[in-house]
Amino acid sequence: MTRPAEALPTQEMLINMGPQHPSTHGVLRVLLRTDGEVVVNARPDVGYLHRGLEKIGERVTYAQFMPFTDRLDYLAAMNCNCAYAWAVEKLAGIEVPERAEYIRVIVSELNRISSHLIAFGSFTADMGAFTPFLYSIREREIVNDLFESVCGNRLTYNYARIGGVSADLPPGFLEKTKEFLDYFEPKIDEYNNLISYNKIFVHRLANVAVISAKDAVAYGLTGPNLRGSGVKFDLRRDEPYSVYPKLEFDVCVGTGERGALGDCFDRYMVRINEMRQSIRILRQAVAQIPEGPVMAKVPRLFKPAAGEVYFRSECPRGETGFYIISDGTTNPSRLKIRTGSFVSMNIFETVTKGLMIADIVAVIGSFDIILPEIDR
Amino acid sequence: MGLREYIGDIVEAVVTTAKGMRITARYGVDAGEEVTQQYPEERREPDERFRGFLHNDIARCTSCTMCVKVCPVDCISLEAVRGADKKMVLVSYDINIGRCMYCGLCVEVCPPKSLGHTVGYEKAMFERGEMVLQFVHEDAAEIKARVAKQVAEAAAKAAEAAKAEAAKTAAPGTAPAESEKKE
Amino acid sequence: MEALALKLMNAVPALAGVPLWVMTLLVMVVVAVILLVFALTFGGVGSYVLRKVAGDIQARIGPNRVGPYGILQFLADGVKLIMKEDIIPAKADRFLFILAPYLVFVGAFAAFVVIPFGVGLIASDLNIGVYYVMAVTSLVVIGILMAGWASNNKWALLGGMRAAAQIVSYEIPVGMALMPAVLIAGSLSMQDIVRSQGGLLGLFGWNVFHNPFTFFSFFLYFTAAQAESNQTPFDLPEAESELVSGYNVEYSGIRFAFFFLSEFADMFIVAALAAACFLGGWHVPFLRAEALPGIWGNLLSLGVFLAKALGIVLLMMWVRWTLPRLRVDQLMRMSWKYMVPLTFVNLLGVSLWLLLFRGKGIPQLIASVF
Amino acid sequence: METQALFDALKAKFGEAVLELQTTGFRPAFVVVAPASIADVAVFLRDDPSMKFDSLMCLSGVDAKERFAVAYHLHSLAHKHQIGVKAFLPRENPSLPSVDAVWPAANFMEREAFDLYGIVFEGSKDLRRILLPDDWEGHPLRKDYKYPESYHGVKL
Repeated sequence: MTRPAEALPTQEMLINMGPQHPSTHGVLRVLLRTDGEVVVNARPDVGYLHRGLEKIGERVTYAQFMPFTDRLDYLAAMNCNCAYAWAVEKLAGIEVPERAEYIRVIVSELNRISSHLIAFGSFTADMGAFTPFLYSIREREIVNDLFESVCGNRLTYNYARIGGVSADLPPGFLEKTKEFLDYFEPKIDEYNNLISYNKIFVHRLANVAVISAKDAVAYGLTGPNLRGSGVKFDLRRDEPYSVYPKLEFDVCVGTGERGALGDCFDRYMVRINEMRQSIRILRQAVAQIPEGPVMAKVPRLFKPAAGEVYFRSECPRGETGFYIISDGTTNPSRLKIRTGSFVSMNIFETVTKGLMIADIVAVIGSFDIILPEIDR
Repeated sequence: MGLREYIGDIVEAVVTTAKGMRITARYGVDAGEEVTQQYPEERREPDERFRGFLHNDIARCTSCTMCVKVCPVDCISLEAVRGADKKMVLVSYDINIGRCMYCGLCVEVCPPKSLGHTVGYEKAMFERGEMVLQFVHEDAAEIKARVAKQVAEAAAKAAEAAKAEAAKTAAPGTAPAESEKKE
Repeated sequence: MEALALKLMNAVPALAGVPLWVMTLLVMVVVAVILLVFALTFGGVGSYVLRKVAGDIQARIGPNRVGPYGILQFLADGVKLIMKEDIIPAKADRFLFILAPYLVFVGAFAAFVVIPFGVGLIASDLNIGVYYVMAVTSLVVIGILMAGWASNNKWALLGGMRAAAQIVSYEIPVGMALMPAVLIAGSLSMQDIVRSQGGLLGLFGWNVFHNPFTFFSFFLYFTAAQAESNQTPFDLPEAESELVSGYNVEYSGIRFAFFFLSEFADMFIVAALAAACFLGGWHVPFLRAEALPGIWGNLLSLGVFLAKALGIVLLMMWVRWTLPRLRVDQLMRMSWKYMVPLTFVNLLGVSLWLLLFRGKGIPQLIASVF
Repeated sequence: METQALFDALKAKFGEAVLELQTTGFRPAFVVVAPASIADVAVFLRDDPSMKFDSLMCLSGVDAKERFAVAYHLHSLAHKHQIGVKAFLPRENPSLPSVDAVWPAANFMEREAFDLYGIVFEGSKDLRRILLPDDWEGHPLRKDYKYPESYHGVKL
């Protein structure tokens, strides 16, 4: 016996995912319109963490803004510090001592590893496997210890300065870094065996939220999200800055090894492989680092000449760009921050159509967004 | 889906699960892998560069207000009056550690290096108002009164000296020689 | 029960005057209380072990503050849950909301009746034992669905619906995977199934070694039963990273404790069934427990049975802390495309084996050669 | 492609709509265009084989004291060159055509500029406030923004 459809009316359901939800990585709110478990539409609503960093930037001096860049992407504060320092140095035309540049590259790459570790760990926790998360936290602690010995803090480093870095590396730091690299490198294989190639895990990620290379470029995705779609573009290689031209590394791209090119699994694997490349960069940088000063001569009353600069650097979550307009005073006239996560959220609504609720979690995890960077 | 693929799927699922379980079992059996630090009993030694609570050694502080100017979040408040010897005397020096973000910019700019980080990081309070570190323990009014008195005394002394000077200049002759002797 | 009551009345002269039905009722209540205490204790100790295992696997320590090695943690948790405010959402369906946790617990607890804890240690050796467990544990799904619906929360509703789909789907592979044991024993009674595995030193008679098909049967049962009792990787109804906490998201205090306990009771039922049907139940290896004098046989077999069951519980926890979670459509596909056909093929294999070798397993065949 | 050549090509194509080239002190250099023609310029920049600016790096609203500006930073993956495009707007009712049909990436950034500067992007597929609450008054990144005393009865 079949019933006419009218006898059993169905209705779409509106669900509020977040701002408090275990796997929205902070205070992201997603308005889900679902047909049972199938998502009809998922509209992200950001801004719960808006602190007006750009407005603050116009109020404080160039040097005073440095601690605020820690609060952009708190999992990769070193990268944000350095990106801001490079941007202001480009604006004011300051030459940075080579040792300082090497130090910046070393701490940036260490921070990239620790950030990718969190991306990996929280992603697997979202997928229901909690154990890898704690392993990744364990490894990250070592990086935090290293950073504490360098700059004194474990999360908000405030290490880079305009013209260099705040302090030289402490004695023994390079040896400890090497030790960490030797310890960490085999762990990546362990992660791969534990979870990356697990059948369930692969099935959860393969062919989910496929983004073609064309779409990825058009939507402005950057960093691992762009490379996951197979676009070989890395600012460290394509717009080299600092001492990256002297260092050898491969640009990891998605290969579509377990599904369509540009799916969640590819984005995930790019991060795993990038950790290996960071290890490679670190080994070279540690071997090459010269002696010398770590701070250029910068006047205490720092007033860059009037002008505009847009500088972007490769952060773990895509490019972090600073658009700084100087009017010749001590404060920037405009300080726009372009972040990878903010742009990634733009494509979210498009790629999540027709997925299941569980996939929404996978997509958020695979973009590796972080809310302070989105809301600024 | 062919039979080969079907069985391959099952085999892959079993093999990858077994691989993962081997790793978790190794950690489960190996007791030496534990990395937990049992916090209140076990404390890790903060590094010497650790940026904990700020501390101002007020004996060395020159009240130059560099730290106040450089602080991005305005958590340092400083009040000073000019003392009798033309140097600034601290009346109050408060750091609101509820606002402080431990960026360390103030420590870097401090000319006499009187401001520094301690390794302390534990501070829980019941009221937000309590989260203010006060470094001058004397009452502000008292200091002001004392300094004002000193200044007034000094001014009076100076005025007296000036008067004496004036008197000497009024009666020239012996006075200049006397002042030279003093020097 | 009646038999036990009669025995008691005969043994203790003081009880001779009590009517038989009163005595039977008394015995029933006592047995029920013992089982209840066991189930609650298992829930508590199980949660402690679960966390300790998690700690070991995750390079942590786990609970270690309450009591020596943190062993009293579950008491602290229990006290906390009892003391907590009991919240019923304003828009919830009050009656169903209150009823649901008890229904879930009853569903899980009722299955304890036919668990063969040892020689003669079974609350009621029903002649449809296996069938009874299958039927009674299905009650859980009604409770979970009720909880999900009555909470008036969309996450809870999704969790309830997932649970309904999942438990109903996995009922079939679970039943089919248990069938080989029933076929070999020729009975649905749990004690009969256990007794049929007693031969050959009490170790090689186990059904899991009977023939290759029963060996696979064990793993198929283990997988399907994990899904039926909502354990990771099949914990979709709870799925804390997707559905926040699923069907029990609105529950707090003692009502939540009931869900929590029934989860552990379910876990034990699954482990106990696996031990009884595949791992020789209470049979002690290299020893005949039935032949031991007096109460020793009972106690030894009880200990062995619990050890086997707890071993399987540990295995479940180990799996739980290793694997990620399936997606809901993959879960269904796994049931209908993989588990169901495989269990059917397996059942066919076992039947053919029994037909071909006249009910003898590989160890028996080897033994018969010598 | 050299900045000057790019500017000349744009000038040849759009004539009066392309106003000036800002080079000294500007990295990357900016082509200033009339706001009304921004969408056409964007399509040309994206599709012309010698330009191929397929990615919009950044779109920012700017408060240039007496007027507003919208700055577009473009990058070409194919040719690996960059250019900035800028359009100046009056302080009263600033509006210009949206480019989110050209680069979908523009949508969120346009919403941000709308939210914080009050610049209206005509023809945008979804122009709502993004970072601030929907009922927020004023546009905080304007230099003449007055900080509110309270929001929904909560003292700020």
